[in-house]
Amino acid sequence: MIAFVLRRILQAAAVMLVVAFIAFSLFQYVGDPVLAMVGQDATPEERAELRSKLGLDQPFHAQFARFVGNAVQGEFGLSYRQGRKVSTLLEERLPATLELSLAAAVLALTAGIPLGVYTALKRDGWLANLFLAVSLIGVSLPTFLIGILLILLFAVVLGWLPSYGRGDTVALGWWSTGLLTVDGWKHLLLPAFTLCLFQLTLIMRLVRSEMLEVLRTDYIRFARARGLPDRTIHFGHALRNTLVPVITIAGLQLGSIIAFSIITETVFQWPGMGLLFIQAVQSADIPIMAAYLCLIALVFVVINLAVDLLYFAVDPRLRIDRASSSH
Amino acid sequence: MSALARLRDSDLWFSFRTSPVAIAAALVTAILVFGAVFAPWVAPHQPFELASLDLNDSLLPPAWSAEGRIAYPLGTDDQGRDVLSTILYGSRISLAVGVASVLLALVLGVSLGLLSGYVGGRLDAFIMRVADVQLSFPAILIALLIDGAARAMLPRDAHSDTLSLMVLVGSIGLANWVQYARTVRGSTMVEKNREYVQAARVIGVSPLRIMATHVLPNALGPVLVIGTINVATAIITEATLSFLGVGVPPTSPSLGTMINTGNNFLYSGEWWLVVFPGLALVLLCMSVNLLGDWLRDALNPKLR
Amino acid sequence: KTFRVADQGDALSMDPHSLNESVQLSFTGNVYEPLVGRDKKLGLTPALATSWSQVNPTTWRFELRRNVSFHDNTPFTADDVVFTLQRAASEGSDMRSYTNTIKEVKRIDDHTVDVITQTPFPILPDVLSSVYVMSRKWCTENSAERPVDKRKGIENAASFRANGTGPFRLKSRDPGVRTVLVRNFGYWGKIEGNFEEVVYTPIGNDATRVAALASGEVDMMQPVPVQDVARLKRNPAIEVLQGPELRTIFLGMDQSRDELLYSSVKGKNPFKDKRVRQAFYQAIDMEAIRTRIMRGAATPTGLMVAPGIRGYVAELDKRLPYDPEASKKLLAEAGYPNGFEVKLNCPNDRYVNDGEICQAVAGMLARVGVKINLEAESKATYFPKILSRNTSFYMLGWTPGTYDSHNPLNALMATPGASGRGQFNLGNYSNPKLDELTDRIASETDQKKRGAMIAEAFRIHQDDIGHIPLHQQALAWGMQKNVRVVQMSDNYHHYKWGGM
Amino acid sequence: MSIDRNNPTSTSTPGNESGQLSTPVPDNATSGTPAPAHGGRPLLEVIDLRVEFPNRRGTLTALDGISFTIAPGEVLGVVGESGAGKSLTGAAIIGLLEPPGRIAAGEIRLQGLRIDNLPPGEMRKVRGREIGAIFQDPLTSLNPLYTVGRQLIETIQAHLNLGRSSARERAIELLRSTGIPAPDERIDHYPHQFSGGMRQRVVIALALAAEPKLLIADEPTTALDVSIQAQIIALLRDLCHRHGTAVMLVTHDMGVIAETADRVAVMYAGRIAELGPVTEVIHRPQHPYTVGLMGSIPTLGETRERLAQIDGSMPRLDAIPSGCAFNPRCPEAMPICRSERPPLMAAGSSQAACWLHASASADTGARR
Amino acid sequence: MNESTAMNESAAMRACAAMSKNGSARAAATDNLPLVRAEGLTKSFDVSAPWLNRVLEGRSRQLIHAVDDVSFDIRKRETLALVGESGCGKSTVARMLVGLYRPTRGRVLYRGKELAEMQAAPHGAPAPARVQMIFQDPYASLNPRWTIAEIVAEALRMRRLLRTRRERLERVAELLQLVGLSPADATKYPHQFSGGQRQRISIARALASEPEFLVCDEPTSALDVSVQAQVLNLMRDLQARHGLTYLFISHNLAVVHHVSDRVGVMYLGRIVEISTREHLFGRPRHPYTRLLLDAIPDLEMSGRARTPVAGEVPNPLTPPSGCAFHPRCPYADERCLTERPQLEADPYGSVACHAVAEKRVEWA
Ligand SMILES: Nc1ncnc2c1ncn2[C@@H]1O[C@H](COP(=O)(O)OP(=O)(O)OP(=O)(O)O)[C@@H](O)[C@H]1O
Ligand SMILES: Nc1ncnc2c1ncn2[C@@H]1O[C@H](COP(=O)(O)OP(=O)(O)OP(=O)(O)O)[C@@H](O)[C@H]1O
Ligand SMILES: [Mg+2]
Ligand SMILES: [Mg+2]
Ligand code: NI
Repeated sequence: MIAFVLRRILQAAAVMLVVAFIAFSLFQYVGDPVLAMVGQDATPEERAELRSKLGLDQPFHAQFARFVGNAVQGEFGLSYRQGRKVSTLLEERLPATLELSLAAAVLALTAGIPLGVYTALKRDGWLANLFLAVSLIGVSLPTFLIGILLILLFAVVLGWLPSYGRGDTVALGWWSTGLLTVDGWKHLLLPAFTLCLFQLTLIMRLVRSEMLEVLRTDYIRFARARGLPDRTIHFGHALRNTLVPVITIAGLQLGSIIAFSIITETVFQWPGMGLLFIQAVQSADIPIMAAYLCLIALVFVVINLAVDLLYFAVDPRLRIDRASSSH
Repeated sequence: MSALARLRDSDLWFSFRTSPVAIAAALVTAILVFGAVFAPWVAPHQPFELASLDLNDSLLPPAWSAEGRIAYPLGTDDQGRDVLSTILYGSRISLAVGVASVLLALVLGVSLGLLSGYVGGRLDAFIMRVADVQLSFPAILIALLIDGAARAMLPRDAHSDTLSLMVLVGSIGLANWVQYARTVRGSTMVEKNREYVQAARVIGVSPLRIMATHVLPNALGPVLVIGTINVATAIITEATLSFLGVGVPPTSPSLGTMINTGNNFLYSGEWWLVVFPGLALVLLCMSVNLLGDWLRDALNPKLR
Repeated sequence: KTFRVADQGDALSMDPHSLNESVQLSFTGNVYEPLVGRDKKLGLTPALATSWSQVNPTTWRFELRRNVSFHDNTPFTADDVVFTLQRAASEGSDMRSYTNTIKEVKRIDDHTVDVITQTPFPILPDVLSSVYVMSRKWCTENSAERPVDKRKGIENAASFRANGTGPFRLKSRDPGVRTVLVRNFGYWGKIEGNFEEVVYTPIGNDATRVAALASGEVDMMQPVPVQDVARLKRNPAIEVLQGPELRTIFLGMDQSRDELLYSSVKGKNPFKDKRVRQAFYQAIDMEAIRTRIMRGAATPTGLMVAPGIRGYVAELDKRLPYDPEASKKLLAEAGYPNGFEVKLNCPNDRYVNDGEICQAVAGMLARVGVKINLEAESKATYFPKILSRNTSFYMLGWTPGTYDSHNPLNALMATPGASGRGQFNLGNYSNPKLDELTDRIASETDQKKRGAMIAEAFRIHQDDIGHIPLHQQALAWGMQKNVRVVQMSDNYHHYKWGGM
Repeated sequence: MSIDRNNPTSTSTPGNESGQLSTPVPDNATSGTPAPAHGGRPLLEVIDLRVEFPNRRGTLTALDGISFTIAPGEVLGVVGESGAGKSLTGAAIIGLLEPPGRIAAGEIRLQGLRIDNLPPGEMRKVRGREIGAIFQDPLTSLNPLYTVGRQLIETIQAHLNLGRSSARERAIELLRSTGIPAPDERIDHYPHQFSGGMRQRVVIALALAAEPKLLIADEPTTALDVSIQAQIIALLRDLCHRHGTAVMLVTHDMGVIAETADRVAVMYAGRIAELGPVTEVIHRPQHPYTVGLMGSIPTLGETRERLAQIDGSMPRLDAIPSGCAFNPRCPEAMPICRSERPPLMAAGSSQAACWLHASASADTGARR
Repeated sequence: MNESTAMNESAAMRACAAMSKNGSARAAATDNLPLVRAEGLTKSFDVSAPWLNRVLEGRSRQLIHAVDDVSFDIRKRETLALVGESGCGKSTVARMLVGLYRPTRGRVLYRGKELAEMQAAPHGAPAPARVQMIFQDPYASLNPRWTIAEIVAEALRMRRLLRTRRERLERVAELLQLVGLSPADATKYPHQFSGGQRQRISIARALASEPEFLVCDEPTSALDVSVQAQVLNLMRDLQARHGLTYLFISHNLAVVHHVSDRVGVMYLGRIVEISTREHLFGRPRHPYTRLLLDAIPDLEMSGRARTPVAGEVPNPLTPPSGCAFHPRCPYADERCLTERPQLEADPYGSVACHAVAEKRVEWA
């Protein structure tokens, strides 16, 4: 167990290093940060001077080594554009993104799993087919369009919900949360729904197909043959086995929710990291981009680790060590 | 039995014939694909021909409204392009991007997956680690990355439209190979231990040949399903990239670019700019998705 | 009254010297003040200096306002002025192009300061209207003696806190999310408006921003996307304030290379031929662009500066007529009866409908036989490219930061040379006569003579068709009916003049 | 009855009751309802069962006119080629046909009560409580995510009104009775921690948890090692014997049948070819198919150059020849075999569905 | 399958049967040089946990000794059977014999030449074409997407025996007839055949490369007894006609009794007893062999006294010390616990058992 976690952590470190390298090296080539940093009237000499001061004229590997060294300490330097610590900037934006993503993930899971189970159990029911059909729209419409249509409907036409931002937030230490105010919840609703729609559809379809598969297994048949009640069979036996593969996908999905929040945050002006990132891309703010990528990778790695540990909880076959089972 | 007769006799054809949803989806897909492929002959105007555009015809509503003109059945956009023609040409580009990027991902993923699954060992470990790293980034992010890098690094004198299309295809394709690789690797690992593969080895068939003739065809089923569904995803990814500002050039708009442009006119009353391309996109993606769903179910013996 | 305002972008920093960019200067201009301010018509007006005069050709004397204190209640003195000008000239400052003519700043007494320039510098007061005064004491205490130094990774309190003399104090700042200003009740002057609090929110997405205004979540937002103006105007609760902006949008052409980088013409440069430039000019139907793409929210221009810039000459502001036939003829005369192919570089997220304008231009040129390969891209990649002059045909917009014609002459039209001259003359247009005039304009103190020289320079440029001016885009501010604000053509927002 | 009671309620053993087993052949041989063994009413009656799978080319009749009975405590062996319909018969009895399979005709009666048309809720109470079932693969029959104990306890609680702790005690008892060492420890283990043989024991324990009167064992040993097979069969026989449970034992292996069953049903292409006491069927097969089958089994006793073989293969269910399903392969086929389907008729002390016995139904042992 | 092929098939079978009758009765081989010889074959699989786990948990490498020091000879025209329970290493031996696995130790000699040396192509043919293999699962051993002609012709193509397509198709037809199928079946797909027919196709494929040694890994254990009889008969006919040599793997002793000349019994990777069929079945000596014989359910219901051996097959990862069978052996003593018995030859064959060597065991 410890060895397993350790190995995963080592692997994660390797992954992180590669990601750092990619992030850093790729963004070497996007845009010219110097341009974003000075106004239009600066002279070429001033630009060149700034360039050398930023170390942008140093050899690549030296820049990268410096980058990694700092990144390990959570230090990504100052934003080229804002002149503030990237770590602080991300820290400020992190709560917003996490709250949004979490809300979306919870929504996707709490709606997706029951819907998936329902559509699997009522395979030929009209309501189940309706759910399936509607869910297809979820994956056939681009997220940004859904978001904008939702704003149009709920904010402009109906005026029920606010159209942008996080609303009132409450600071809990460095964490600012919108979950403690009514206004915050109102603001959360539309973006979270927009963000979760795609993942909800995926999870629902995944649960459905896994469930259908599991319902065909011998142990379900045997459970029926023992005369267990349907509820026990469906929710005790089938669902639990369905969850094993669902956990992996859902884990990955949670990660992509965070990444997909780029779009949602752009549409809803949600002050999270995604918005920060896309603004950084637009102005070639390398430190922010690099930091964001590393953070996303870290989130993924952590999620993957958590998923693996969750497996241990769900699937007893993994709990004992390999030696005693031959397969 | 001829191949055709065999097809007509097959379960696949039967399950297709008896599924109204599949038929409807296939029909819609066929119409859209036909319109896209034969756009130059079908479309009433040539929206990509700049010289034919007249700014003074811009933003006309669809033909049935008061100011509409019969020459522009679905109205015109802000540059005076006929919306219907642009949708036809645009789905051409969307489909091209979708299909090409899926093909790229497929070729890359399938060959890496085959290699990884068949050779195993260190190579397998390496490829799968790369896949892990890649999986750490969602497709959109990767596409953003590759697109940005490619645009900045590639020489600029190539014709920019085709180049940016290629970059787009490349970035969406590269972002998606992992799925295929994993699937193929999985089936390869199963397949390579199948007895008929071993029989072939005993006979003395070379590994490459075995991979190509024995392993690959049997691994292709799920790949096909993923591929179909990914075409829809790729089209949406392209649209989203356009939304984020790194999509296809506006002079030859794809459905995504059109929607993105149309977005800006959502509040100003020119609804047709977003509704029609949006409808086309949803129809296209939905029917492709439905086809993929159907194919998945039809190919899954367990669900029969 | 709390005034909620949304803008496309955010001020990147609260440090008024860190970036010479209009959003930032506009916003910090509510907290900080320059020596010389601008009135509602952009004319110079006393701000922290009550009067100024030229003691000799290279010395300007400023009499400072008395009984002014910063938001932290330290009194404003000449020391602060000296400090500010030093700070603005220091490393990391982005205002150095405004201060690099200054040789020395002398404190005469507590309320008098002399600024000595290297050469006669007639527009120093105009230039100083962009340099906001900071408190020496506060900066020293917060180790913000210099604008932030990104290289050393040292943060700077001034980039997210502020202590000025202006009509509003900075209450809270959440970069990219919201920034709150509150009224400074100890302000030395009169605050016409009744805003007690200003909540500033950047909303980048056009549709969302419009939605926020339409749903009443903000009191004002800008810019209103031109296509939404009409619809919003019809909304009884909303008003759209439109007016000309100082920025001039124009097209530039590479006129120096012997062969264009991106063109089908090999071995020669068609843009060296004035007939070709004129053909391009006359092929563009600005009226169609104005009505269709800009929906009327633009002023086609024949000049490279807008009304409101010192040196603007109304008589010269005439476009050559739109005439595709003439254009074709000119092309044929120049040896391109079938036109040719050239690439047009264009941003798509910088100016109002920039991408659309370029598309329209491409379409119009196509009609006279010129095939345009349009490359529209994000400003992040666009500007590095064209600034390295890696272009044959490009679009640019320019607002003279000094509100004076010398600035565009020097930056856009003069032959590229040392110390920033012609730095944005990306097509390397060159006319020695114009260069000479530009030099003389810089140090001519007689406004009348200076005006004549500027007009002369513009005429030369116009004759040469050095650039193809397009239009001045219009400002469009959307607001709730009950809001009153003063729209300045430099797109600065002065909340002290607004009310509800 | 509790499982730890050692003296069996039923005293029937193959040995001392073999006389009874071959008792009255019904006077009307075509009625398809053989007389119950053990005198009284049979535990299970299957009457003219037909199972169909509607598919796109029409309807596939997988079981056609299956009739047999099982008496309390009796072991009925069901043999036959793969695809002959052995498993389907079992599945039909406990009502677990996979859709679209359905019972198209016939009746299934348990202690006289029809169970083939019970509503799902009622049927659920029959399953496990009245009829238990064991499937082929012990690895896949157990839910890998739950401990063996949990699966046992929930099964017990589903049928018997027991508290948690007493259910657990009973579960441990069950495990012990199936010969699992240290059951109070093993009860908290997961299926994967057991070996194949032990898993099959657990499956048996589960099937017998609520003391069903009938156990349907569908190839319970096929997935196991040869040496374990013998153990499991012995255990099954022993347990059922002690509890008086009747068993329908489906298998390929004639040897297992020979050792275990009281009577045997030989199935061919969805029909019963022969049904009779085990010694009779093995030593005096009446149906040509059974004859061939017996001849093709290699035995240790004799050394033959070639095994007897039935040429050809069993027809696909969608292409069953008219008349007797076996006629294309039958060395003794007569014209009537091609046109008319033979019902089960008395043949010696067994019954066989073969026209050869139409005339000589009284002439026992007429042919070998 | 339709009726006409059924007819064809049975006709061919009868033809075969006729041939086998006048063909030599199975000859006890007379060659001195064995056709195939296995010398100390050993195969271990590394199933260790990843390196880091081992280091952290202080575990050592874990090897499964799937096959441990197995030696035997097979003479020409002889059938050697290997029996033993699941996982005892039968298939591994088979795979080493055809070159699908490389032995960890030991070697396979084919006509006195080392198999490894005969494999000229670096990656190519793992086995000389004269050694072929038939697999257990008839459903998995044919590529479902190929026609029968393609499947059978693949070997012909690989061996480059026949150049043209026509020649190959003709040969395929011949082969199909040989195994009792109709040439018309060549254009069908595997799913159109029953298990027994598929196994015949596998045999046809194996015969295509004209082998003299056929390794049959449980060729009938997935088949019904009646079909099994068909396949076994076919194999025997082919042996008679073509002088084939078989290694026959099975866990069904009755089948083994039917087909084999000599029998090797494996337990946990080792051969515990090997002798002629008569001796092995007549006088089984190793306790495990007896256990296996006992486990065969008796059709005759002879009421033979059984000694039901308790216990489970041990985990090959942690094989018991000494004699691997000792935990289940009724005759085990101290010595069995510690000392591993060697295979010792005696007049009846070879046995690896202390109890037998010490004559502690009586045998019937
Ligand atoms: N779901 C189904 N759809 C169509 N046909 C089916 C289905 N299930 C079973 N059958 C058919 O019913 C017949 C009997 O199947 P069954 O499983 O009872 O055979 P079996 O005698 O148990 O064979 P085995 O020994 O292989 O288990 C088979 O020929 C099979 O083709
Ligand atoms: N490729 C492999 N990697 C690791 N272990 C293996 C491998 N192949 C076989 N083994 C192990 O080697 C042992 C012997 O396997 P083998 O397949 O030879 O047994 P077998 O006697 O053929 O069994 P069965 O009757 O089930 O076919 C088993 O314990 C198996 O787990
Ligand atoms: Mg079965
Ligand atoms: Mg094996
Ligand atoms: Ni195992």
